[in-house]
Amino acid sequence: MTELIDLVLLAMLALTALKIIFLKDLFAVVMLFGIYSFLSALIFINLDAVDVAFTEASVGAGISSVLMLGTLALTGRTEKENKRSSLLPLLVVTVTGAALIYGTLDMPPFGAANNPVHEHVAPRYIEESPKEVGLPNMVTSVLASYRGFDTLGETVVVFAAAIGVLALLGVRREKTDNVRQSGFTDHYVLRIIAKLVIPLIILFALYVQFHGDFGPGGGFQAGVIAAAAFILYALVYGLPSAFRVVGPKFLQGLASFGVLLYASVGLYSMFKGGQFLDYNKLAVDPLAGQHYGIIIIELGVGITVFAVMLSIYYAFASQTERGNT
Amino acid sequence: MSLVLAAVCIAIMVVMALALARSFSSPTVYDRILGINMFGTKTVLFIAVVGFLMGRPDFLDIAIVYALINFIGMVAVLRFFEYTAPVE
Amino acid sequence: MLEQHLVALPIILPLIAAPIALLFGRTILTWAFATLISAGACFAAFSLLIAALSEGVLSYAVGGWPPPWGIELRVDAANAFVLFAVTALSTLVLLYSKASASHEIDPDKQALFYTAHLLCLAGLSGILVTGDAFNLFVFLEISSLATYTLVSLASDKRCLTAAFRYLIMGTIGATFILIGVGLLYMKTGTLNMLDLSARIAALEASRTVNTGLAFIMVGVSIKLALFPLHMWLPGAYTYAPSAVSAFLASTATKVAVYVMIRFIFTIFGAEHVFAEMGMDFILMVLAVVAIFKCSYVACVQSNVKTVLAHSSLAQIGYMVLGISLVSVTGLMAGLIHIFNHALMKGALFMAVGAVFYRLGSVNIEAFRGLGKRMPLTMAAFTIAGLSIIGVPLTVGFVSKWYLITGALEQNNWLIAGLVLAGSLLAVVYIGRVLEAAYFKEFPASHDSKDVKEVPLSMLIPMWVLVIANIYFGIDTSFTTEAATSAAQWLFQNNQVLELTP
Amino acid sequence: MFILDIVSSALLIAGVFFGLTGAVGLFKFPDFFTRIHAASVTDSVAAILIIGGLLLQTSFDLNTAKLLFILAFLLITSPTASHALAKSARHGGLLCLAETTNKPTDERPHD
Amino acid sequence: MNFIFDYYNYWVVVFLMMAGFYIVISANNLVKKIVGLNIFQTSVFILYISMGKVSGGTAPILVEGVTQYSNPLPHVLILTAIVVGVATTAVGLSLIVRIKRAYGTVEENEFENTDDAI
Repeated sequence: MTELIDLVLLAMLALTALKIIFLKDLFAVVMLFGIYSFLSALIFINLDAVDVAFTEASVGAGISSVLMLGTLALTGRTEKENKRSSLLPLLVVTVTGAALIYGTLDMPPFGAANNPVHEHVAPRYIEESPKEVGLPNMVTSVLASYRGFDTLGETVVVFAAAIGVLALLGVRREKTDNVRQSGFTDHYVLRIIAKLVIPLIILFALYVQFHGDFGPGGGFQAGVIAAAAFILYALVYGLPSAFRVVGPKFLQGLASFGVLLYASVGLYSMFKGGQFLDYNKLAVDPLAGQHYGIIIIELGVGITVFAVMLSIYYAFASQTERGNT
Repeated sequence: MSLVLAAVCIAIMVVMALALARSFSSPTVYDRILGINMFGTKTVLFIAVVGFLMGRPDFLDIAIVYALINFIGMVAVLRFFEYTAPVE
Repeated sequence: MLEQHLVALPIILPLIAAPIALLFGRTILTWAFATLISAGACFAAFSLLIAALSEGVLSYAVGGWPPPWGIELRVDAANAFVLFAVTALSTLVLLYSKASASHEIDPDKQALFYTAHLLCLAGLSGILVTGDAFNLFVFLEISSLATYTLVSLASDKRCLTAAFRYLIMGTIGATFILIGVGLLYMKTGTLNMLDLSARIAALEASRTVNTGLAFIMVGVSIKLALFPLHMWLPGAYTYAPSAVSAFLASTATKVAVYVMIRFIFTIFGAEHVFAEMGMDFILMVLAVVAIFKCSYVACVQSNVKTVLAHSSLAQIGYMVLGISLVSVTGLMAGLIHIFNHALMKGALFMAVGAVFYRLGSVNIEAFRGLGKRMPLTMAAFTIAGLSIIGVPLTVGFVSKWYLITGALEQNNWLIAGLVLAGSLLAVVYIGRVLEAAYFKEFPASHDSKDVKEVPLSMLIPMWVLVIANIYFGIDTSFTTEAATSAAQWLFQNNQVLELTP
Repeated sequence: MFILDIVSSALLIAGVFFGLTGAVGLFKFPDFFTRIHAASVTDSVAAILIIGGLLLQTSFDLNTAKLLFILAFLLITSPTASHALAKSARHGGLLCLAETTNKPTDERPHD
Repeated sequence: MNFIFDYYNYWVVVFLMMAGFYIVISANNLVKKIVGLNIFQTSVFILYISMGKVSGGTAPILVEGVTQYSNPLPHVLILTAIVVGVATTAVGLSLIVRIKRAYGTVEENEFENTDDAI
């Protein structure tokens, strides 16, 4: 069954990718990219990567698509005809693809349990992490503890993206009362439903944040979902109203605070005589230390991601609203 | 029971494929959005069914995320679509 | 307590400082803080270099998890040497940017500029120090994202397209590296570099590993702008703010060269890459083509920053040539050139930035008569330019000397001759600028009162680099000792795996 | 237990049936507003039936609550989205079949 | 036959990667280039996740009575990579917005005259 689903989904993905190559309507391209993301997330579920599916669905289909749509609103909808020959790109792609196919011929077979990948490092994660780290979700254990430095890097990447977007677009500061009322002013049903749905989304984000140790989810996904709730608010009620709820300046501070919260765990463990990010030293009992450490760093990740995603959206949306008034 | 679930799973995939086909080639741009919306809601159901089929129904969280993102994406499409000048 | 964490300090200092720097309200505070942090990282890197030279390898298990399960930071003579060059240049460039950046960058965005600089520094240090192949990708992306931001901060609108091109190429390169690392992981099941090398050596010849090697080499070549994949570099260096050009030209590509050295020598093993795959020949041809093609292009440009950017491409050719000689001397020449080129290109870009500061243009026309108007700046440019050419008593001579020695050791007269011929082209492109500066009259149309020496805060870092150019050209003991022991270390293939898998 | 399974299967199959009819409707109906009608109504029915069928498989734990949450969420958002889409289409100048047949065809907005 | 079943997944993934890569290098519109970049990266993610799958295994979240789990390490790596991808996308898109304001176009062939082709 798994193989069948896998095959059907891959076929749909291939068709979507082909369609995207030939479409000139960029709006449709972005929407199909959303579908591509959804489909690949389905593949991730089917291949047991539930946490990844969670992230891909909320990031790829959610945030990325929304940002692309916001850009399109400024840059126009159709791709112009390309007069250059497509022979050279085709050649490059064929050579690269052929190299990869050549590389696959020696690969360990798909799904076999005795592949080197499953026999060397991973067994310790699977067998020992419930004892060493004490969480049922091994992905969270590896992410937050064994490879916690990667995750710190990931948080900093998100922070760097915020720096980049702010440096490029900035968020204009202006008085909120002389701004044209934007948002869906005449979609009454949408306005009421949004009011109903947003608290549910935030509730769900909190659940994802604190349930990530036991099920799929964690700080990153929770941050994205919470940001999505505010993005929905800004979409429906307009940017000025959203600025009144959470201001852009406050978000900048919050983004820094999240990274610092994460890093402070590392510094504290150094202070306690361990290595950087050694959670065992956070409490007398190593397991309890791991638990505290993971909760705090997941919170840091969640805060940073929430703040960054929302301020990136603000930056784009304020450009769009300025560009179209 | 798992036979029924498998059959349901395949049938939903057929519906998804049809919705995808609609969004590939459609008479108006709104039909495209409609196809994509339908694809999204069917995906939610698909994940729910697959969760039961694989015996790990605790992954329903992902179905919730899909439902949320589908809705938000839909609103965003409509919102930014207002801004873009219609083609031709 | 700090000695114990010395290995981690050059990364985590700037990493933690970046979000703090954003919180300062005033630009001058942000600048002072960033400079202080960079100096701290430089000091840590220097102590690391001393420790690595005396003790060999320093390893640090982040999170207390032993490798390969956790992430390992690993410092040996080679990366400590490059790390010291990077952090030192970062500090000097930060000192320089106080006047330069406040002149060229929108006041609202200067705090973001210093934050991005710190992030870039953290990323570069991370790439150098980490011992984990995937962690390298993460830090690569931190530094790349910060670099795109830095490049796009200039006021010239052409910086935007340059940054975008850089972003597209850089991301393709990073994705290629990701594919390559994935293929290696698939065959070995590990990500730790040391563990990878042991397990790859144990494997029989495998197409998957070879494909992984190819993808990593192509990805890294994009990042280091090796000849056919260099299209992003000239635009990015030309249109970026002067301080950014100086920083990137002297550090970013050097780090990528080190990554290439690391993948070739510590992961795949020189034996496998060169003897079995013939990579040395490919690299040597590309390097020679890069030296001549890019030096030639540099000779016909009118924008001096573009000239220097193409000269950088040619100098990268020399470094790769050193690697492709497959000998301790060749590798040592490559490593020493990483350090030396950072010194000369940093000084050159700073001098050009100083000209831009006063004249608002970096066209070769703008340099007319500056020998009298801005004597100190042009003297710095001259000395650093002579160093690029490879005149004795400068660092450029040292690197070329070892490069030629390395070629002659193998009786490869052709390469030795080509290196000398490449230097002649450098005479042409540096000479054109010097001719304009010293032998042409200052145009009367300019308002002559405004054209004078730049502030001391720009001159001092520039002259520190110039003096270093001369000092390390005369007293070569420090650099040659460090580079030789680094090269010998990289060539030792009997590194016993201290892990118990 | 056996009866529960049968009821559950029946619900699931009925749900899939409605889903399929909706998808066919996407292709077969003549204008956009009839198509959106076909899609959105069957969407809701299919969601109720399929999730109802799955609910019978759970043993009243967290999963039941999640399923109910999904159902509630879909029932709120799916019609809203359809409504907003139809409204936007109307604002964008899309006409229904009865209106277009009375007018020259070239006024009909195309994609 | 076995051969195909062992590798079909990787082959389709290679096709997807190359489709994305092709869009990046051939597309004329900068937004489409970014879409292509995302497709390229997403396909690489599928490659990683494919190698973590164990047939008959289940998601790496501990449950009673299950001993066969898929490999959690690729999942962790890809979580990080997805975040990196979205960060790059955000910066790239904001560059596009600025390019549109500075040049009035985001089509690659319209830059050619001014030596700014991307």
